[in-house]
Amino acid sequence: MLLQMEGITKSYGNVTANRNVSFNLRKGEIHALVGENGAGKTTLMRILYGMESQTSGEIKLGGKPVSFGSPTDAIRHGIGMVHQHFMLFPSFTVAENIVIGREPSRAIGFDRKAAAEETTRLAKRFGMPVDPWKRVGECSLGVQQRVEILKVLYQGAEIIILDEPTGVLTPIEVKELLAAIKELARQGKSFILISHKLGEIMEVADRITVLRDGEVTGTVNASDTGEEQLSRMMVGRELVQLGRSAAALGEKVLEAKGLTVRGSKTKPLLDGVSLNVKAGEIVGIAGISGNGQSELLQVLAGLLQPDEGTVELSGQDVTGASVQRIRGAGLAHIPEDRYLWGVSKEADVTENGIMGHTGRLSKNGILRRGKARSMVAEWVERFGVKTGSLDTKAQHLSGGNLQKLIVARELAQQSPFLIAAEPTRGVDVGAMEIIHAELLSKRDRQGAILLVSSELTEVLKLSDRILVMFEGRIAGELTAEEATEEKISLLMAGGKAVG
Amino acid sequence: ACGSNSNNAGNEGAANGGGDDAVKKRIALVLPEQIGVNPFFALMDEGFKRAGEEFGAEVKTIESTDPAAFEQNLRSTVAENYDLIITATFQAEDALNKVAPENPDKSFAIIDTVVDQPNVRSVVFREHEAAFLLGAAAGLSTKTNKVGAVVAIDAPLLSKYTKGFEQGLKYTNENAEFFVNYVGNFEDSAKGKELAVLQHSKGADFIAGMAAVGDLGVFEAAKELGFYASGQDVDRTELDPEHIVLSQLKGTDAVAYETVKAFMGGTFEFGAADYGLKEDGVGLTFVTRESKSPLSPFIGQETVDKVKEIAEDIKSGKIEVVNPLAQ
Amino acid sequence: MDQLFDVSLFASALRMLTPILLAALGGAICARVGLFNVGLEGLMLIGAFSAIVGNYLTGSIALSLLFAIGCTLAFSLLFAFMSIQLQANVIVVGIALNFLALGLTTFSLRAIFDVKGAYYDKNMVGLPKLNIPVIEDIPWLGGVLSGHSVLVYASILIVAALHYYLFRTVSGFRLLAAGENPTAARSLGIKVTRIQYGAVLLCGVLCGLAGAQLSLGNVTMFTEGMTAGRGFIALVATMLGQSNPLGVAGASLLFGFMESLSIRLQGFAMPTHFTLMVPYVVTILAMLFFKDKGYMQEARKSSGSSR
Amino acid sequence: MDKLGNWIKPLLQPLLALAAGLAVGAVAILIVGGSVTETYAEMWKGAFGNFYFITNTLARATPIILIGLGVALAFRAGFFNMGSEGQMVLGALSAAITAIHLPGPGWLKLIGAIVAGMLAGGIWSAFAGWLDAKYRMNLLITTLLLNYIATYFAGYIVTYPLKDTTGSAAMAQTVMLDKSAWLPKLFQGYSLHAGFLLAMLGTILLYLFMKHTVKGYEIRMLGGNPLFASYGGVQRGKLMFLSMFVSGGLAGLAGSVEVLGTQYRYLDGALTSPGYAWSGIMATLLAGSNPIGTAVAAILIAALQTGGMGMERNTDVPLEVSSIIQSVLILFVSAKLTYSFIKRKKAGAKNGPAV
Ligand SMILES: Nc1ncnc2c1ncn2[C@@H]1O[C@H](COP(=O)(O)OP(=O)(O)OP(=O)(O)O)[C@@H](O)[C@H]1O
Ligand SMILES: Nc1ncnc2c1ncn2[C@@H]1O[C@H](COP(=O)(O)OP(=O)(O)OP(=O)(O)O)[C@@H](O)[C@H]1O
Ligand SMILES: [Mg+2]
Ligand SMILES: [Mg+2]
Repeated sequence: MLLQMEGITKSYGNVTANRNVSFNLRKGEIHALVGENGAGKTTLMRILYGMESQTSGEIKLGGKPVSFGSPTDAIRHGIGMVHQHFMLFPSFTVAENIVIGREPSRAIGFDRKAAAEETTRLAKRFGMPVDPWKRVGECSLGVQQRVEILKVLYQGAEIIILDEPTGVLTPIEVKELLAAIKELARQGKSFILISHKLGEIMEVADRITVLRDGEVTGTVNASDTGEEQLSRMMVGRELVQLGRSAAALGEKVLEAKGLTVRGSKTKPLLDGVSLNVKAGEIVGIAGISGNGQSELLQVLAGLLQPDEGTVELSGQDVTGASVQRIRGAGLAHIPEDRYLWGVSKEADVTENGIMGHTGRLSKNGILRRGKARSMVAEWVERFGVKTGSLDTKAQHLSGGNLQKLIVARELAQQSPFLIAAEPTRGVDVGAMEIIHAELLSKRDRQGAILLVSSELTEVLKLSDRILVMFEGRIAGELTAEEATEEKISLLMAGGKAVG
Repeated sequence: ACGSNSNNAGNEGAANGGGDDAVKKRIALVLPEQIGVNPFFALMDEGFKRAGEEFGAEVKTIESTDPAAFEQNLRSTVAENYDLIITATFQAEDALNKVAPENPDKSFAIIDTVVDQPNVRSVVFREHEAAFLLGAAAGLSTKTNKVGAVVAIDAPLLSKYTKGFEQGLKYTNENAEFFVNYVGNFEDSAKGKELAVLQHSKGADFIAGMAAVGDLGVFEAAKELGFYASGQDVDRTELDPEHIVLSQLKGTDAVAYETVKAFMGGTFEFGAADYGLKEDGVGLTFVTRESKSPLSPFIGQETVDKVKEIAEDIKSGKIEVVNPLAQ
Repeated sequence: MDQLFDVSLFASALRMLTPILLAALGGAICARVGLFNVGLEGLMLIGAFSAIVGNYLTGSIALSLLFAIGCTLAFSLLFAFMSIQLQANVIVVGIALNFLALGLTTFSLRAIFDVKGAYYDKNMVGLPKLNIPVIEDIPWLGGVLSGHSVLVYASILIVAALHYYLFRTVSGFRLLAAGENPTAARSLGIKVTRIQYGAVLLCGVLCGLAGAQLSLGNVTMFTEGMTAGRGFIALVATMLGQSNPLGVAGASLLFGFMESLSIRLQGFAMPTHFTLMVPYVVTILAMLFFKDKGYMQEARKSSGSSR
Repeated sequence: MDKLGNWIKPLLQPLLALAAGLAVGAVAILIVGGSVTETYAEMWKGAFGNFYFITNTLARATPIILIGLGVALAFRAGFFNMGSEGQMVLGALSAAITAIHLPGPGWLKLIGAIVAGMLAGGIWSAFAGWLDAKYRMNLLITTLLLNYIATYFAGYIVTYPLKDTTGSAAMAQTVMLDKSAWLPKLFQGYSLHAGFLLAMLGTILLYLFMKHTVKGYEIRMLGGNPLFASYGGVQRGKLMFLSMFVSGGLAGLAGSVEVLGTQYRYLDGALTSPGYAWSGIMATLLAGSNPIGTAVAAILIAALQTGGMGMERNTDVPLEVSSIIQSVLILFVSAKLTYSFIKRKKAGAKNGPAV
């Protein structure tokens, strides 16, 4: 046994994040760690990586007890971690990001050329191609993820912890990453993989440990289990399979024509995109991230001015209108990046909850705080948002719980049109189930929903119609019936529609 | 005390104090600024303290950081019941104009500006007369026919110096060119030096420092580049007689001393008095007062003699120096 | 116009900009590690004062420079301790240190020299002036470039050295990393706190030199509050130069030049108040060409994407 | 035991800071050979000794509070307004000019002057906001630079076109305002004037505004995360204008009440040399931009300053000692001492057995 964690308990005040957790890892193994949001996965890994110290329990490496005071200690013992949130330096180059901490040098000088060569060598050896001179901030998320892993490998890690590495990757990027992990495991590296996506876990993992409320519910071999069993172990109950009723189409709620955003690059970011969404349908947009989805959403939401084209919402021309007017015309919006657009981290749950609702919650410009609180309290209850209180700052909520709050906030708008961008990113299966059900029920109540997701299964599961974006254009349209993962993937990669 | 329109209630302050002999008279000097390097205040303080010692008064000097603080300090001394409260400069005018009428049975004195209140004695200087002499000396001495002045800020108060200087300069040397530059504040000696360097580069061989702390920068430039400079208020030639060749004088010490003396001696009068060349309240080194430093050959005895004559003419009223503030 | 743009204008600009440049470089280093140092004014003032004290105590220029550096180091250590260790708001610390420096120097002026306002001794020797062999004989250039105090030349070297340090060395690279993403840097075992301390102390050294240039280079005396707002100008130069040594040098140059020019403009029938405004107006105009990142990017950075 | 702990905890930090400040001050006092107890007694008397000194302190706090409130509002909206000094100066100048030239009865002059002062400060401040919105100029730099421009401009106005030629004419100042346009003193013979009531009113209004109005909510969100705010339909440009305008308006009001309630004219340098602007910014930062906290911090800072003056008046200890105490105290108040203290305790509890 390469690594043993025995009886690990970790308490934060009166919250116990890990309770008597035992976990072990074999050499060359891919060991998945699953569980609901807040189950204690990240905490356990932070303990292993020396970022937190356990309240009690023991860690043994190669049979010998070890204790890490800091990540540096862990790195020295061959443990590397790719964090749930990127730990990168966006303005630095790929090579710089990889070698940082152990830079090749000549005298006091930083030998950037050697760093680049080393990076290229490493990339080749582990089959993860990168451009060493490119700034990380300009790289796609998939490449950024690759950089994170290369960095850990460069540090000489034998045990690699990946905390939700596929959360933001496109299907193709996910495939590449999983392939790379498998290859590395074959070469003798050991992996601990945290993910909410049971499909990919079943694909790569050798063993799976399930956590629930800080405790281990079991460790199973991947070959002996299935997604249903895992879900049950995580949630503690059966999940219902959602059925989708046939669409009852109504009027066109959204009509966009010829939207173009030039940006500063030579190629336009958005190139003559036209689409419409009718009442009672969910239109899904699939595509590799960076192909104009973000720009499209920002234009529709009034956060970006299009250079050309028109947008009509509920019969009103809202081209270039302010966010306020567009929201007034009937828009709700689950943003793709919750920390960037969706919340103010320093503000509390109530304050984050009432954004966009202040009109209804005020009289003569005076905010009715009591009413606001009871409104938000109701959402917290209905969506099972785990929060200390309504006065907890948003930054102290886990991402999944924050997402539930945002979804609740936007659904409560009761608007005719909803943009749902990555509505379940980083959210556990239980919460995902709630969110999906809510979206479908909105559709059934004649809501028009534009769904953007990098999660193909999600797009396939929810959409009545699927548009695929490639290089700022709509590369193809498929109905729910004709769409398959293969067809969509082909369109996403720039191929022609085949059906 | 010439030209003062004496007030009947003149000796009230002294009389009041005389009631209880056991208690020493308490006199406060409340200054609107900090004394700092400002020789104007430093001298005043010195004269004030000396008088206090000599005439057996309990004296207290209070400095203020800013105008708001000054009014508070002034009011505090009233509250703390001083027998005489002396203050100074135009900066004290407003506050005194408020405080004096509110406390009609208190005695006040103000130096360097006039406050027209029945219980205030005002003493002012005619600096423009001394500046005239300085300008006249500069006009006679300059070889390049270019002289300069480095001035603290572009404010009316300082025009008494620049305009007086200019009048004197033109009086003795019709063709002389006069450069004026402003530092922008009272403390930046580095900038004072830059300005002096600049004026020297334009040909000035005599530069008058009128910039408070900035003067030190002028002196340093004079030493480095070998031109001549003058100082203010006290005899600055002592610093570097070779380059600092003149100093325009202002007898704030004498005024403070005299005020305390009059109060203690019972000759204190309310009303206004001004001190110019005639009263020896202002002056110029070598001309109205001897200096410990040797006279620079740049100035020369001949010039000194001529300027002495001019001084006499001013005293006698033959030459009329225009007070720019009175215009 | 000849009168405006002559040799002495450029020479004067060079002298004026040196203290600003040195302090601004210090500010830039601090900014690079995420500490916005509003205390440059105070640090510079301490430097100016202690240089004079050092000179008074030792009579040696080298020792007085060292003394000035030592004192500003101690002072910047206080800044570092308060803002890094005790997590105080950096701007509050900066402002408080400015007050403290003013109080302390004035107080010590009285305690050490028993004078108020200024200490001036005509026998005190300032920083040596260097005449550069070949350049001094070139007609125009010689007048501009030659004959300045050692620190004027040193500041130019420091710009180059700092540029090299930040962008070419390992240690500089880590400093940039610690500023760009401290959490990530920490997770890689980079001693962020130690780097921040180092940066603040380096800033202290530079401000010490800036102060020494002011009190022993530009003039040879100390006067109360003699920095006269130069620390804040340095702060502006830091921001305008985007904390890049070369950029900071450019911004300081602009400022020094404009200040010298504004002095000269006093002769040209413009009220003094307006000529004194010139450097600030021009700086604002210059900002038209140095666009800020804009709030979107700022926010993106500070809100941190959930990726 | 626990109750006592809870009660003491919030006071621990300021008390520690006070102790540190006084300790450092004591060293300085001893260096110049003063008596520590006597000096501190004088300092206390100078700040709060009797009714006279208390009102004195509050009078000095008045402009600091108003500036602090303005800065707090801008900070909350995410804008670092360092331009209070210029805004205050222009406000004061405009108030003075209006009070002098506006025809009509005294109350009209007074109100006109206050409005003009707030408008001038507000416009100057909003100008910086406009430069940011339109040309993406860093607000922090522009506001700093605009200070210099404003003070030189005001200096020019009172040195040349609007110079007071009555009295000795030696000062760069406007003529004295008509008595009818003076802000009334709150107590006869005391320096505290009605401006203090305005400051108190401003504090309460700002507190209520930030906490209970939609605009206040939007401003806080804008400061927290501007992208979130614009996503939610908050109009950044408009709100920036509004908050910068009000922020500068409060600084302008500070200048106006100084002119109308204390100096009765605009006097060049009278507002800049006391460093009101920096004191106000400091009060805001100390209080974490909370309006009520800002007012309290402003009074504390003012008390240190008036106390210092009292000390200088009645002892031989130089005034600088008070500024040393002031800065040390502020340094320690701003430090997160309790933060690290509590954290350390927690860490202890985590590792050791529960007590
Ligand atoms: N620093 C902390 N202080 C207090 N409580 C904490 C802290 N870190 C984690 N917790 C608590 O520990 C619990 C487990 O958190 P952890 O991050 O391990 O969850 P997770 O399984 O990684 O969840 P997710 O799937 O959302 O990533 C959370 O419910 C949280 O309340
Ligand atoms: N200061 C804190 N106080 C209390 N809890 C905290 C604190 N910081 C973090 N946590 C907890 O730590 C956990 C991890 O936080 P993190 O931001 O990594 O969530 P997350 O893993 O992204 O969640 P999700 O998987 O749902 O996206 C969360 O459960 C959060 O509640
Ligand atoms: Mg996690
Ligand atoms: Mg997560």
